[in-house]
Amino acid sequence: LPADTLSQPARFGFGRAATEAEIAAVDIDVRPDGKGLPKGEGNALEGKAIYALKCGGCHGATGTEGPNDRLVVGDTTKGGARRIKAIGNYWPHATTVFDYIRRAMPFNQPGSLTDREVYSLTAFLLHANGLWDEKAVLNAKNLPKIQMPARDKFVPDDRKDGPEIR
Amino acid sequence: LPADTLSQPARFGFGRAATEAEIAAVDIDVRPDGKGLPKGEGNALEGKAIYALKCGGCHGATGTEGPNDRLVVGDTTKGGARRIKAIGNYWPHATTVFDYIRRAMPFNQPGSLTDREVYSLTAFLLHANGLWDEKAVLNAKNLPKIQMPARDKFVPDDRKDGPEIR
Amino acid sequence: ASIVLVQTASGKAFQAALTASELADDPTKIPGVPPGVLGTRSPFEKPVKTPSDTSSRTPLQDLHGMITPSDLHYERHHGGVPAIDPTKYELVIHGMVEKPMVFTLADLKRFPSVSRIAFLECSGNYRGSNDGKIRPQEICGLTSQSEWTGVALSTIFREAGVSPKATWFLAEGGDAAVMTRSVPVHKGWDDAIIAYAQNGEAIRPEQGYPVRLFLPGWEGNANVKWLRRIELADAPFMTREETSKYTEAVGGGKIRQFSFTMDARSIITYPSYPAKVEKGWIEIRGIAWSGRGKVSRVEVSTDAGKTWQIARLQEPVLDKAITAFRHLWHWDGTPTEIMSRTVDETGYVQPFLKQLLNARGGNMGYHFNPVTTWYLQGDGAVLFKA
Amino acid sequence: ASIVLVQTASGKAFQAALTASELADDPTKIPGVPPGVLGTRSPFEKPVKTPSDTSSRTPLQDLHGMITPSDLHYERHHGGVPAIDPTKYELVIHGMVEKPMVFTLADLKRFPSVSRIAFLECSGNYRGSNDGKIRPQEICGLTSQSEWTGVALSTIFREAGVSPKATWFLAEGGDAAVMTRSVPVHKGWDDAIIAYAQNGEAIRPEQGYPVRLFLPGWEGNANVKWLRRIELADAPFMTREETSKYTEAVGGGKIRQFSFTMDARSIITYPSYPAKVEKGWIEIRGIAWSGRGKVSRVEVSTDAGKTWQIARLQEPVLDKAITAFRHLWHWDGTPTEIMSRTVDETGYVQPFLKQLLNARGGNMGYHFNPVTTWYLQGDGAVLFKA
Ligand code: HEC
Ligand code: HEC
Ligand SMILES: [Ca+2]
Ligand SMILES: [Ca+2]
Ligand SMILES: [Ca+2]
Ligand SMILES: [Ca+2]
Ligand SMILES: [Ca+2]
Ligand SMILES: [Ca+2]
Ligand SMILES: [Co+2]
Ligand SMILES: [Co+2]
Repeated sequence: LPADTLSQPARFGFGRAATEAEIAAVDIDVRPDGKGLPKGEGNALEGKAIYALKCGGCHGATGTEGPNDRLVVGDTTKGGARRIKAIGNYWPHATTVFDYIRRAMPFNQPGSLTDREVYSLTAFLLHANGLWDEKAVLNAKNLPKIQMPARDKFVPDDRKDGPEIR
Repeated sequence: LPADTLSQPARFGFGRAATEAEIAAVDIDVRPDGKGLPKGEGNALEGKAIYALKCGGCHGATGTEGPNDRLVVGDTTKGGARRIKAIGNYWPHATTVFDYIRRAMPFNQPGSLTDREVYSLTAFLLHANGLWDEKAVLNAKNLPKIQMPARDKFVPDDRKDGPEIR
Repeated sequence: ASIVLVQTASGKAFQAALTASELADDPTKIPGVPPGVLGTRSPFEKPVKTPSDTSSRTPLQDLHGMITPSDLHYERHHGGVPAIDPTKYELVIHGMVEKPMVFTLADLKRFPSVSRIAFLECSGNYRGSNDGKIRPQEICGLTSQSEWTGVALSTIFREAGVSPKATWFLAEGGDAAVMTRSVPVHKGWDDAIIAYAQNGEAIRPEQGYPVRLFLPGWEGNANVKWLRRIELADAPFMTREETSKYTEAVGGGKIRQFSFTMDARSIITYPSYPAKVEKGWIEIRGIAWSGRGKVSRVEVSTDAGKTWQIARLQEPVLDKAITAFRHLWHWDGTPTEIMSRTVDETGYVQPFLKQLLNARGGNMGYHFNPVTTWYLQGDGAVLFKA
Repeated sequence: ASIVLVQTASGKAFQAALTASELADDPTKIPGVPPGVLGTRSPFEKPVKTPSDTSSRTPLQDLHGMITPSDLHYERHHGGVPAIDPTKYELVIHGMVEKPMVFTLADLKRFPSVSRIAFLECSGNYRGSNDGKIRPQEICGLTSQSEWTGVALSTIFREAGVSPKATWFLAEGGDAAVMTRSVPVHKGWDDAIIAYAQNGEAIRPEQGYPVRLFLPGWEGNANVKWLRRIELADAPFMTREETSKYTEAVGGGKIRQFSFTMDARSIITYPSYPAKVEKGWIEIRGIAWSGRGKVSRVEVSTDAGKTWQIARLQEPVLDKAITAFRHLWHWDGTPTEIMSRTVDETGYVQPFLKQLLNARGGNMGYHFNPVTTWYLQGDGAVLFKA
């Protein structure tokens, strides 16, 4: 055995302790249980206006037209329904909508939205998918409780080593 | 065993036969026994003039001054004699002088010399190293016979696998 | 190449007398370019990736062996390639740890380091074609291989004191997408690397400069680039990339999630479209890999799958690494189909497209690794068949 | 890296309101560069070779792992780098063969191919320094490692029908030096490669594009680049490069010739000049190689050679290949000397400079592979000692 594996220390002492402020500055994720959601609130009506201004150009007037990702399920009676993967039929957690919009949208101005804007856009998109009331206030308390239609569709990876094809 | 190692053919049939002319066009080497030396001849007096014109600028007026490789042993009484590696004290075969000059010199115009020029330059450099008569004609017959002082210094590699340092 | 011993007395006159095209004909007569600070690529060689808005594909059919030149490594990003100043770079680790910490790039480089040659592959790495005019680059060019060097994530876990109760961690990038993926903690204890070097030099910007997460054998997206933060937790974070994306319908209305491992795969890269071959001996060449471990065998069929023969594997065959395979074959000119399939050390056999569709309720999507079949026409042209 | 959630209603206004330096501070707020046809090197990373008139040295101290990026592969040439049109390229094989032949580049690529990762090293790869201010790049930067792919020379020998009486062959380059070396035929039957690829892509011009001879473990000069001709014979040709050059005085007035094998060697690349280190844990890193086969062991001393410890070798340890080694050490700040030595699988132990001088009658020259000692000052500065 090489000599140095014997002398590996429990800790090397490189790096430094992170301060709470440092962590807070980057700790922007939002979990399914709502952990990470900021204070504040928003609503679909406000969201609708912001959407029209900042989002519709890429996702379509009603969130179904594109050119970029379809956000709203919309009419599934027309062909291609199987390929529609929108918030209302494919997203298992409402918190992900908030998290993703805040970190990554609008695509050309990522990270530019206020928390109120993000709450309102989330409320609007949930409403457009038939999952939230147009006038209700969305906040850290009620957002995680929204039941998403796709929730029970998700199953963990069951592929294993070996010959089985899955 | 992979299946294809069984079916390796004796020949693949890729490439084509080389013609004698094709070989002759590239077969420019000269061997210690003189094989490869072209017809023709040269002499040191002619070589001296060509040297002054085309070589001296890089190897010095007498072949000892540089700036590039020292070609002539010259005065070894002054310090650094041990580091002098010139034609007269380090080259085991006279044929190499012809071969190398023809393929690679002058450095800025490689491959530009006629065979007569190369014979003459070889004669001149051998003469300058005290190994050839200034007026004698050098040709394919006598060049390989020149006894080079360094000939017996060369020994084959005797390093072996294992702990011995050589 | 041929050398002409021109009869002239003056070197200078000689060179001036030659035309430019004659000069180019005989490089033995012109001093070449002197040594430089950086090597170059021959102007006659122009390997290129094929970029879209979101990805760029490695020209597999133009490559040899197992290493991908770094500038030909495939790209897939969700907010473009950020420009990161390495002196300002910091990695934060927090959440279920004894001691939340910040590491500079210099800090990371001080820890014991580890190197390994391993593939990286996007789990969305499949395309077909109806007219057959599609190259390996389009079919599965979202895979590449490098030698990666960095610090084992387990070393960083120990330094921060990861709680034994932590089961998942969030890896977050510093790009415009602030890319996030949840990764099981066990992968961190197993073989994950916080990588800062690729093929000997600093990781390229497109691959995560200055620091990326590298998860040997796991789908590309989870190998978060431009890594800025690791948060330990006791559940996955359910980010957009592990819910809306990088999940696949598997039939019965179910969607498979956290499907990290890349299934075993291979492709014949020669002969492949658009190459044209001649009758006679042909060395069939390709690459094979598995996210589960070593490639144990590659089988090649030259009769449309009726019989299979074992290809030669180029040593060293490494864990979770692209392995070059070769199979010598004598083609009599009869139209046929050629194909390859990998068997990995766990016994997984690369499936046909039909088997995959059957197993997944008729769905295509991520983790689609079917056998690629090439149709060899009588005239030597090669077309993608399935 | 830190993210600031700026309070503003308009995306456009927001970006305009930021100054350029603030933007640079937070790449998460600006879309990055889209995917491209070729990857790039970070503008913050500028590894460079150090060129002289005749060579250019690999920055070993800046590299990680075992692969050398192709544009950082060392250079040594005798007539500059020729520009060769691959469609005009031909390789002639003649002399003691049944059938003298000509191969185009396309012909060569049709033969069964072989790949291997192996080092290449100039046998003149040694420099020292009086003031200690010399980097691994200067000391022994004339070594590099690539994955080489090509056709086994034995395959070409069989195709041309090399006579059983042939004992040497001349390898000739198509550069301005028309470089020539005599090589024993047995190396051709053993493991020589006619190589056309390097690290996955076509060989770079500086390394012999389109085709070079590759002789695993043998001195760089004999690995003739831009190979245009092979002539089989029953004696060596005694070219200038194997008489006037690439021979070494070994004492007793004798000069060693045809010394092909590169002796085992190693160097600590970290810490090395000009790095400065801190007290505490240091991972000593370096590379080791042997032209005789695999590195079997690297020993590291941190007490000026009094005691030696066995370093970890990075797998895979390959035949005639650079192997990364690492040794974890706790430095208390006392000035000391650190050094490494390779032991290869034949039992050869990398010697000290004094041993080499003793064995060679006090001469230095080609094949000089002494242990490199670094002096570690109390302030953490590192200087070359011997
Ligand atoms: C300039 C174009 C553009 C604008 C403006 C834009 N988006 Fe997007 N959006 C995209 C693109 C492109 C993606 C896909 C990104 C990816 O896959 O990495 C996307 C993805 C999304 C997704 C995820 C979709 C899915 O199915 O996974 C959501 C939600 C979203 N955008 C919401 C918004 C909202 C809300 C706004 C306005 C505040 C917005 N977008 C503005 C281009 C845009
Ligand atoms: C522009 C500079 C230049 C000119 C002109 C030049 N040489 Fe050279 N010569 C060199 C260089 C540089 C080398 C070393 C090349 C190498 O090592 O690859 C060399 C090497 C040599 C050598 C080998 C020396 C040794 O010790 O190995 C000989 C012989 C030689 N030259 C002869 C000639 C002759 C004869 C001419 C004129 C016809 C000539 N040179 C003109 C630069 C020049
Ligand atoms: Ca968090
Ligand atoms: Ca969608
Ligand atoms: Ca962002
Ligand atoms: Ca000959
Ligand atoms: Ca000399
Ligand atoms: Ca020449
Ligand atoms: Co997956
Ligand atoms: Co030698």
